This record gives sequence, C-alpha cells and structure tokens, in this order.
Amino acid sequence: MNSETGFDPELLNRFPTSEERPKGEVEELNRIWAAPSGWARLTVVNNNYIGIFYTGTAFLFFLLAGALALVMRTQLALPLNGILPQETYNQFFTMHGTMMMFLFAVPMMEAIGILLLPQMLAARDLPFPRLSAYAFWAYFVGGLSFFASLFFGLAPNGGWFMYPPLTSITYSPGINADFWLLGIGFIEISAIAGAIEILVGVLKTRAPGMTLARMPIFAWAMLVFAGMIIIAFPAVILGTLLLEFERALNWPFFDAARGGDPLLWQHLFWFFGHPEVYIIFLPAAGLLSMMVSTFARTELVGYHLIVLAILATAFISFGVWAHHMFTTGMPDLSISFFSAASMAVSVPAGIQVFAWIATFATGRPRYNTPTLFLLGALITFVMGGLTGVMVALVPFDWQVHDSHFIVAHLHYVLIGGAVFPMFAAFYYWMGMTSSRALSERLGTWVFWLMFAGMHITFLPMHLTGLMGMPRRVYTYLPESDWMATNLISTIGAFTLGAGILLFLVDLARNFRFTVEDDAGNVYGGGTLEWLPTGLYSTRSIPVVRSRSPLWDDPNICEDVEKGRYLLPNAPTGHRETIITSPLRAEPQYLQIMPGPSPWPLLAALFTAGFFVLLTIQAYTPAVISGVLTIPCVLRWLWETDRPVAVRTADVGAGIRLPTYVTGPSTHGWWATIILLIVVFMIFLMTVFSWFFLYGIHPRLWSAPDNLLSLVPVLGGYGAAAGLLFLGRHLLARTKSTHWSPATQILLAAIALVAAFGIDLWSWRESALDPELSAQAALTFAFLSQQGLLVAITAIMALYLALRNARAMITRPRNTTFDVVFLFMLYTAGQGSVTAVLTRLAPAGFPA
Amino acid sequence: MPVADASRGKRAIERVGCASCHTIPGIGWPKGEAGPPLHGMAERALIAGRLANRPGILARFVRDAPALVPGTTMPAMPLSEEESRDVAAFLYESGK
Amino acid sequence: MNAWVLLLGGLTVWAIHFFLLYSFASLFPGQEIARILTLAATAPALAVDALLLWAAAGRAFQTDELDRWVYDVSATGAALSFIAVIWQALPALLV
Amino acid sequence: MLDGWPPPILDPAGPDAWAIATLAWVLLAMAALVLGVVLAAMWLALSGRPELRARLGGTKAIWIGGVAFPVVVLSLLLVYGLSLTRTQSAPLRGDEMRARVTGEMWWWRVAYLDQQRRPVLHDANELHIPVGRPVVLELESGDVIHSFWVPRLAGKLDMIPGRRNIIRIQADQPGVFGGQCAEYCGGPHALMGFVVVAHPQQRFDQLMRSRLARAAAASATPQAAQGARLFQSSGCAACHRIAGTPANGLAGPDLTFVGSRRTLGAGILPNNRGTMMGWIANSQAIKPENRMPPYTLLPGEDISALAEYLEAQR
Repeated sequence: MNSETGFDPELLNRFPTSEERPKGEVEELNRIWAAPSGWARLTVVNNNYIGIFYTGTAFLFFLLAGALALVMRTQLALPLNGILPQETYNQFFTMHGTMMMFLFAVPMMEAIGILLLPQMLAARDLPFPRLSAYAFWAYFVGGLSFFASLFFGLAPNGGWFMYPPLTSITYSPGINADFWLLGIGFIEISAIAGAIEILVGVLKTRAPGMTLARMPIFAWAMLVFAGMIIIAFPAVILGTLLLEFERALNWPFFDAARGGDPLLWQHLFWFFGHPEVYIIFLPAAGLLSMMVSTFARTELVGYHLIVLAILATAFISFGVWAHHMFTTGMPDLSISFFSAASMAVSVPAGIQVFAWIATFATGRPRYNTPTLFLLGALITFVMGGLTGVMVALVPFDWQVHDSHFIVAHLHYVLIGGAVFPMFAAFYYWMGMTSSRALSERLGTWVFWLMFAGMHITFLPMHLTGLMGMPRRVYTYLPESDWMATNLISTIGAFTLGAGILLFLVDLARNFRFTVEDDAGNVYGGGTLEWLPTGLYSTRSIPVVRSRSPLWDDPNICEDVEKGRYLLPNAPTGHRETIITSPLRAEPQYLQIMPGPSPWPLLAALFTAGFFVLLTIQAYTPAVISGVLTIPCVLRWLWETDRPVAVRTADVGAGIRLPTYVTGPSTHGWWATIILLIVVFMIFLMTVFSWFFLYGIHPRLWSAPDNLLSLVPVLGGYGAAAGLLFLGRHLLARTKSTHWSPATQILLAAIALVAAFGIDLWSWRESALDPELSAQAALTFAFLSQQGLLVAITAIMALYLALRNARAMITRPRNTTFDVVFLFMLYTAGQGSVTAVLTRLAPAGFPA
Repeated sequence: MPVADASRGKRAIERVGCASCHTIPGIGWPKGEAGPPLHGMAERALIAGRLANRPGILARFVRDAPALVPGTTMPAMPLSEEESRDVAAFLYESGK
Repeated sequence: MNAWVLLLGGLTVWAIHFFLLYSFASLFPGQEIARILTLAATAPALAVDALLLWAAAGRAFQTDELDRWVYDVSATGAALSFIAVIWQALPALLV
Repeated sequence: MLDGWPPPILDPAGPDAWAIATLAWVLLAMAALVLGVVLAAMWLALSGRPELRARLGGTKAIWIGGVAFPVVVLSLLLVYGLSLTRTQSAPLRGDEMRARVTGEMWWWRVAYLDQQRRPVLHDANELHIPVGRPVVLELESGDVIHSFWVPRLAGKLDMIPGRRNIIRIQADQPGVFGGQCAEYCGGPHALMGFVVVAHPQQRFDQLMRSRLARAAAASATPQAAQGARLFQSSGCAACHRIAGTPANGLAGPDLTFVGSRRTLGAGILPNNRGTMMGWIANSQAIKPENRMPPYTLLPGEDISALAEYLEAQR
C-alpha cells in the first residue's frame, strides 16, 4: 500500500488492541466534552447540539414558508378570489421562494451535515466547532428578523430573484428590497462559514483508513456541496453588494441609461442560482444513497459511478446558469451552449437513479417509512428531471418559461430531490438524536398524504402552464379557463399540508432529544454514525477498512466502545480529534479543539444586529454593532492556536502524534486557503462584471487619467509582500526578540494601507464619478472590496502583534502567523491586479 | 321563459365588468368604488333610492338604468334581457 | 499523476471548453468566427479527454485499492466529458 | 372535456407556435417513455423475478440505463431542439410588417412602423395584424423588465431596459389572441394583459387606412364636446394623447382609438360605458398601484361625459 504522508499504514494493523484500558478514561472524556447547562447551554458548540438546533430552525422555516404557500394556494383556488390583496400576495410569494431557498434548503443541508458528518467520519467534532456555532446563531437571529419583516408589511416583494430595475430604488423605494439584500447577506456569510467547516471536516478529520474510496457517499456529497457553495455563493454575494450599492449610493451597475445593464444581475444571480439547485439536491442524493444501501441490505452498486456523478453534477451545473435567460434575447449560439450543458447535467442524475435501482435489484429490499419516502423521492425527482430536459430545449422554453409549467417543474425537482429525501432522513436518522424512533404506522400515513398531495398539487399545474398562466400572478380572470386545474392544485396543497401536520404529531409524540442513550440503529445501517456514542462522540476512533465497517466487522461496536481503537482517552486533557490526510486518511496530528464559549454567540448577535439595523436605516447603532463584532471574534480566536504542554501524545497502540503542527497540512491553513478562494471568486465575478459591462456599452467607457499613480500603488503592495516574506524569514531565524517578525507584519500592514490610500485618493481626484457611469461605479466597487480586505489585514496585524507581545507566537513557525501571512499576501496581490485592471483594461480596448 | 340563474348571472357580471364600479359580494375582484356597494340587495326597499326593489325592475335597471332613472350616472350595460334577469338573481342571492 | 488531477481531469476539460465557448460567443456575437473558434477549441478538448481515458484505462491493473479506484473514476469522468464536449460543440454546427 | 382544452400552447395559430407545439408533443412522449422505463426498472428491481433482478443488479445496468439510454435520447432531442432554434430565429426577410411594443408598468405601448421603421400610428394594449403575414415586433421597455407572450402565436421574449429585442409572430387564421406579461414586473403584474387581433389582409388594410386618416384629421365628435373639454380641464390630457386634439400626454396609453379596443385596463375588463366610467372614477380599486390617479371627486355627469367622449375615439 502506498503512503501519502510518510505514515506507515502497517501501524494501523495494531488495532483493535487487546489490552484493557485503564479505568476513569470515559469519565474524563465526559468531563471534558460536557455541555454547559442552564442558560449557558446557549454557549454550547458540540456538533450534536448545534446540529440539532440548526436542523430544527431550518425545519421551522420550512413550516413557515409552507404556511405562506397554503395561503397563496387558497387565493389561487378560484379566479378573482379576494383572500390576499395584491401587495401582500407579492410579498408572500417573494418570501416563500426566498425562505425555501435561503432559509430552509441550504441551511437544512448544512445542518444535517453538521449533525451527521462527525459521526459518519468518526471524528470527535468538526474542526471549527465555534465557527459552526457562529454560523448557526447568525442564521437563527438573522432568519427570524428577516421573517418578521412580513408582519410589518416590509417584506420584500420583488420575487426571490429580485431582478433590477424592478428592485432598484426608483421602482422599489421602500426598505422592503433592502431587507432581502441585507437579510440574504448574512445568510450567505453563515452558509460560507458552514461550507468551510464541512470542507475541512471531510478532507481532514476522517477516521484513519477511510480513504476517498471508502468515504460514505453522504460525505462525498457534502464535500462537493461545500465546494460548490465556495464557488457559487460569491456570485450572489457580489450581486447583492452591487445592488445595495446602487440603491444606497446611486452607483449605476444595472441602470442601462448610465452604462449598466439589468442582465448583469441575471448573470450573477443565476451563476449562483442554478448551482444552488444542485447544492440542495446533492446532499439529499447523498442521503438517498446511504439509505438505499441500508434498505437493500447490500453495498451500493456503482459507488465510483455515483461519486463521479456527484462531481460531474457539480462541474456541469456551473454551465447551465443562462438557461434561466433563454427569453432575454441572448445570441442563439450562446443560449444553445447552455441548452447543451443542460442536457449534459441530466446524465449524472440518470447514473444515480440507475445506481439506486441496481442496488435494489442486488439486495433484499425492505419496506418501511424511509423506503417509502425514498421511492417517492425517486419517482418525483425523475418526473421533475424529465420536465427539466423539456425546458432545456430552447424553443420549448420560449413557450413555458415563467409560466406555471416552470412552477410545477421546480417543485417536482425540489420536493422530489430534497424534501422527500429529507423526510426519509428524518425517519432514518431520528434514532441518532432521539431516545425514541418515530412511528412507522404514522409515518406511512405521513408519506401517502404528502406523496398524493404533492402530485395532486403539481401534476395539473403543468397543464395550467400550458394553458398560458404566468407565474407570480396574484389572481386570474374567470374567462381564462384556469380555474379547474388551480382548484385541484389547491386541494393537493392542503393534502400535502395535512401530511406535514401529521408528521408534527409524530414528532411531538416520539421525538425526545438526547445525545447519549439514543434509540440507535433502528434500520441496521453499516456506516460509522451508528457506532455507540456519548457526548464525546465515539469512545475511540476506529480504523476503517471498508465502506460499511459495521457490516463487515461484527465486533467493531464493542471494540470501539471498549477503547480498543485510536484516541480512547484525552491525552492532552483538552477536547481533541485526529487530523488525517485528505486522500488516504493517514493520521497526521492531534487537533486541540476549543470548547464552549459565549463569544461566537455574541459575535453572531452583533453581526445579525449590524445587518438588521442597517436595513432599518439605524446607521449609528449598526456601525456600533458591526464594530463590536470584531472584539468578539478576536476574543473567540484568542484561545485557539495554543500549543499544549504535551508535545506528542500516544493515541493508542504506541502510535504518537504531534499536538501542534504548522504549515500546509494544518486545518487552519486549509480553512484560510478556502476563505481566500471565496474572496477571489468575489473578485473574479467583479472582473467578469467589468468586462461584461464594457462589452455592452464600450462607447461609454473612457481611459482613466491617473496612470502615474500606478507606480506608488504597486510599489506599496510590492513592499508589503517583501516585508511579509522578511517577517516569515525572521520568525524562523531570530530566537529572542519578540518584536522583529511582528514588526515586519505591522510595517507590511502600513504599506498595504498606504498603497490602498493612494489608489483611492487617485480615483477620487480623477474625473470619474461613480454616480455617473458604470465604469466608475465598478472601479469603486473594486476599491470597496480592497478597502475591506486592507481593513481586515490591519486588524489581523494588530492581533498578531498583541499575541506576539504575549509570547504566543511559536517558533520557527506559527499557525496564526501563517494565516495572517497568507491573507496579507493575497490582499497585496488582489490590490495590484485591481490597480492595473482599473487603469489599463479600458484603455487597452479600442473605444 | 327560462328561470333566472344566479350562476349565469355571475358570469355575466364578470363579463361586462359591473364590479369595476360596485363592490359586489361574491365577486373577489375588482372591488370598484365608483358606485355604491351592492351588499344586502335582498333586504333593500329601493333601487337607486327611488325604484321599488322588485326582481323585474332590478333586471331592467341593470340593463338600462338611464331609461328608468333619468340623469343617473349608471350607464346602460350591454346585457340581454335574459342575462339581466340572471344578474338580478345573482345580486339577490349573493347579497343576502 | 496526482490523484486530484485524475479525479477531476475529464470534468475540468469540459469546464475549460465550456467557458471558452461562452467567451467566443460573447466576444463575437452573431459572427462566423465564433463557430470556427468553437470547433477549433473542441478538437484539443476531445484529444485531452481521449488521452485521459487511455491513460486511465492503461493503468487499471493497479494493486492499491485507492489508486485503482481513482483510475476508475478518472476513466468514467473522461468518457462523460467526451460526450458532453461533443454536445457542447453541436450548436456550432446546427444553430 | 376540461374547459380550455386544447391549451393555447398545444393549440397553435401560427407557424412558429406550430413548430413548438410539435416539439412539445414529442417531448411529452419522450417524458412518458422515459418515466415508463424508469418505473418498469424500479418495479423489476424491487419485485421482479430473480433472474431479471440479477440482470439489473450490476454496474452494467447503470451504464446501459443511466448512461447509454439517456445519451441516445438526449442526443436526438438536442439535435432536434438546436435545429428548431435555428429555424425559429431565421433572418428577417425585410418585407414583414413592423411594429414596436414597449412594456410599461403595467400596460403596453404600441406603435405601428412604416418600412423605414418610423412610427406612423400609436395605440396601446392591442395589436392588429394581417393573417398569413409575418409581423416583426421590436420589443422595448419603458421602465422594468416585462415579457411579451401571446402563446398561440409564438414563444415569449423579454423587454429589457436599454435593449431592443426582436420577435416574429404570425397568425394563420383570423381571430383574437390573448397574451399576458410573463416576467414579474411588480404590483399588478397579474393584470397586464394584451390582445392581438388578426384580420384578413383586406380588412386589415382597410382598418389601417381608416386609422391613418383618423390620426391625421381633427377630432370630430361634437356630441361629446363636453367630454372633450373635460378631457383637457380635468388633467387627462397631461398623460394621454388623442391624435388630432391638443391632448398630447405620453405617460399613459394613447387613447386615439380607445373606443374600438376590446378591453380596458390592459386586457382585464371588457370595454363598455360602465367599465369605462368605473375605470375613470377609481381605477385604483380595480388595478391597485396602477399609475392613473383616482378621480373620485369628479361628478357623475362628468365621468359619464368623459366616457361618452372616449367611446367615440375609434
């Protein structure tokens, strides 16, 4: 067997060990991993708590958004019905779509990931538990205040994709649209925080021996899911930023009269928006794969095909965004490329469907509630996929685009591809977090009501669309013949609602939250989440030798519980888990994990406060709240990245792992790189916007008059980079002086601030006015991003200096130092590209 | 003579757009505010303040108001005799 | 070859090819040159996919479980990419 | 049979809509076929005979069912779809009738263009076209994004500020074809309808001749002189234009031919004296948020006179 890190894989053959473990280890683990009680429970960070809070909140938003749908269906039951006035209806459908996509679907998948992944990978927790807590609380507070806007008539009413110019200040003067933009703003932050957590978690905290080829499919799905968030969300982050700039500062990104273009928003939105559908579907498909295997009582057939299908879906989904724009009059050749890609993306879906069918054919399928839900999901999703193929053909889409046919299609895909799998998962994994399983008898009813309701609602809706009923209409005229199908749809919607109500009854009767004595492996799954667990997850971390360890090794549960595998105790006396290598999961080091803390909670509250206060235009409190976030985050980080007294620890069978590691193998390094990819994607999207708008109105662009300022700006950024390398060099070299490496970092920060200051000043002096042209507006959008990066690096430099002064910077290398180094180096790079691009690109093209 | 049919009356009301001036019970949209609302038609003593509220008169009134009440702002509506009886039937039924 | 390159190689070819095509169609809207460039970009993309397929198929006799698996995924990815690249180029001939 | 069968998309009245309707039937058949295959495979996998299950239970089945089968079906569809895309956007011949339709919140501005593409007649919410002749529409927007869609004649195309999109429609039979804005445009988006009326060529030419004459002549409706005065004095003329009169406002629909329109309020109300009066008196109660203010203070006789005057504009 090959090795990836130099770790000898033979060492793992020492497990399971045979000698008795000393007494008191379990008590010690319980003490270390104990969750605070009473009000302090709010400061908990363990994934089994945060995961369930998160799942519960996402489900709450599902119920709320579903309730809105029922009211809307009542309004549409009859022509000229007067249940909802026009304005309220417009708010309802906007909120329904926005909440289902942003507050339910993506967070729900992240929540299930946070809940299940550490158990599936047999890690003690995800690598950044406090980040999970922060992501959850920001989402919880932000989501609830977003929903509350409905009660004040301030809810957004521009549709969930918020096309400008309808959402510009001219046509949406109220703060309703700002609620959407800022509300979505921190949900994006929360989603990205979660994605970083999941990416690093799946790549770095798998149980030893769990190579990429042995990972549970759900982990694969979540890995790709998180990767897609990293690539896709920046587009919508930039979109919301630009639209908010346009609304607040009158910078014309989307105003055709001043060189902007409404279609730019559509490109940015759908570059996020279409992958979003797969971001929701892939984790659900991962859950389905896991369950299919259990219910067929056999290994998944075509595991490598499914993995490839997941990867292919992720790639191709980035080539289909413009199929939402077939009717915008884009050139035929362009839209045909998107049509072809939309065809291609259905092949991986076909692979997964047939892999599930093949698995059923191989095994001995059993019928129970989760099986019903997953078969229902399969049928429904296939139907949605088929209408998806239909609308992928451009001429057909010209007819049905924005009609109720699309409403039917997207609900088939999302309910079949996410909601039914989610309910299957609820029934299947309930035993992990509840001391009682859900009722099979009620579950069957829940399924049939939901399944029948879903199809009664949405099957006739295809016809409604073919009859010419557009979407997003609050009423229709009696002479339109749309009444019969609409009435049927409404009856179906209430049937579906009844099914969900019955599920709530089941939940109330049987769900009893627990982290210790849960109902367990009710359906007989073969993956690691069904190992016996306590507060600390598994007693010891098993060596993984196949894809279904519990099926292949009947003793594994007992061996794990008796501590015969890795890390049966807490050698450093802190919370800890094993960090492994990304390909072959070879043990690399012991990560010391932070415990409960109020600071992520406070940081989340202040972050949410910042956005909400900004929305209601309480600017001073907003700024205060925003500034208060910073010390909270720094305080939460302060306790991390500290070497412990024990340099290396025995993790069992005489294998010793270091407790402090620096450089590219660390989880901190990975997280920083991923964060920088997010920042870079936002930048890249801005560059795209730049060339896109230039291509639309080249005549409106002019060569800037501040070419000479390029010299000091580039000089400053160059100096910063030089100082950074010098600082790193000094850190490795000098032994005594506390200040010299930190001084270089501080100087580098000053150079960054100076370079940015000169850049900004030269633009303010120039003739370009950001209110008058899209070119200038985009230039200032570039500068705003750079300004934010420079401000963050300044704070980072001060933080580093402070830690250095307290002698917390280890030598020859240090993780905090590495993180700051990477971030600052990137900032210098992006600043240089910004300076060159904004000055030279328009001049390089013929006007 | 066929019996007046309230449901046909409703369709006629929707077709000619009575609700663009009157809020009519049973008609969700529009809820016009140019003329008086037509709630409680069955209990009213008078039509337009001066005609006896009887089905035949109401039917004639909705069809050609200026002929019965010279100077009224309500115009003649494009309804057949049969339709006007249906409309009257609907107004009595829905406005109970 | 690096495992990640193998795992993602075919799909990356598709992605590069797609974004090239999109750029050509955007830079030269409605012009014949966009079609020609599209076809010109398709040939090397198909060649790389074929190369990947060949490389992966040739090493199917790996003894290491993970390596063998990576080559399996790689070959499938290259095959899928091959079909998708052909589809991607069809508009240049048909539209 | 269900009201409204066949649905407009499957009941085409022009060549482009025909082609798409045919495609739609092919696609529906494809969807039924594939769904049938998947359901059959599922049924076999769950409760088929053991030897059949064994055949379904390997990677080979995935390659056949999940890769080869979709690739064949999708390749055929893609070639069909792409070829159709090309025919639907065939270059213009140059002799088509031309008109410009501009989406406004929440109505449609219509201008008939001559061969030099200059506007010669203005109207709103209704377009008259000759049967059997292609009509090229220049689609523009006056404010936000709208989408022009008359399902029985062609697919839809968006109207985007700062851009001009070109769509070709054609009716092969006389008739009235309804349409509606298909891109959510805020407020009463639901109430933004449109009517295309197709006439035989001869009648169409007649109509255009009489309209051109009407547009050139001064208004000749003495019996409605009171209405004409009110139209100026009440402020109607600030937003509405009536050719041949001093009324020259451009913010609202052109009312030169309003009396002959089939609908009021952009395709939502029948056009008669009663609805005209109701609309003038308080259109906000009918179509909330529309840009016309309510005239609740105007006495009934005045509204009546205005309605009479407007009825005569045809």
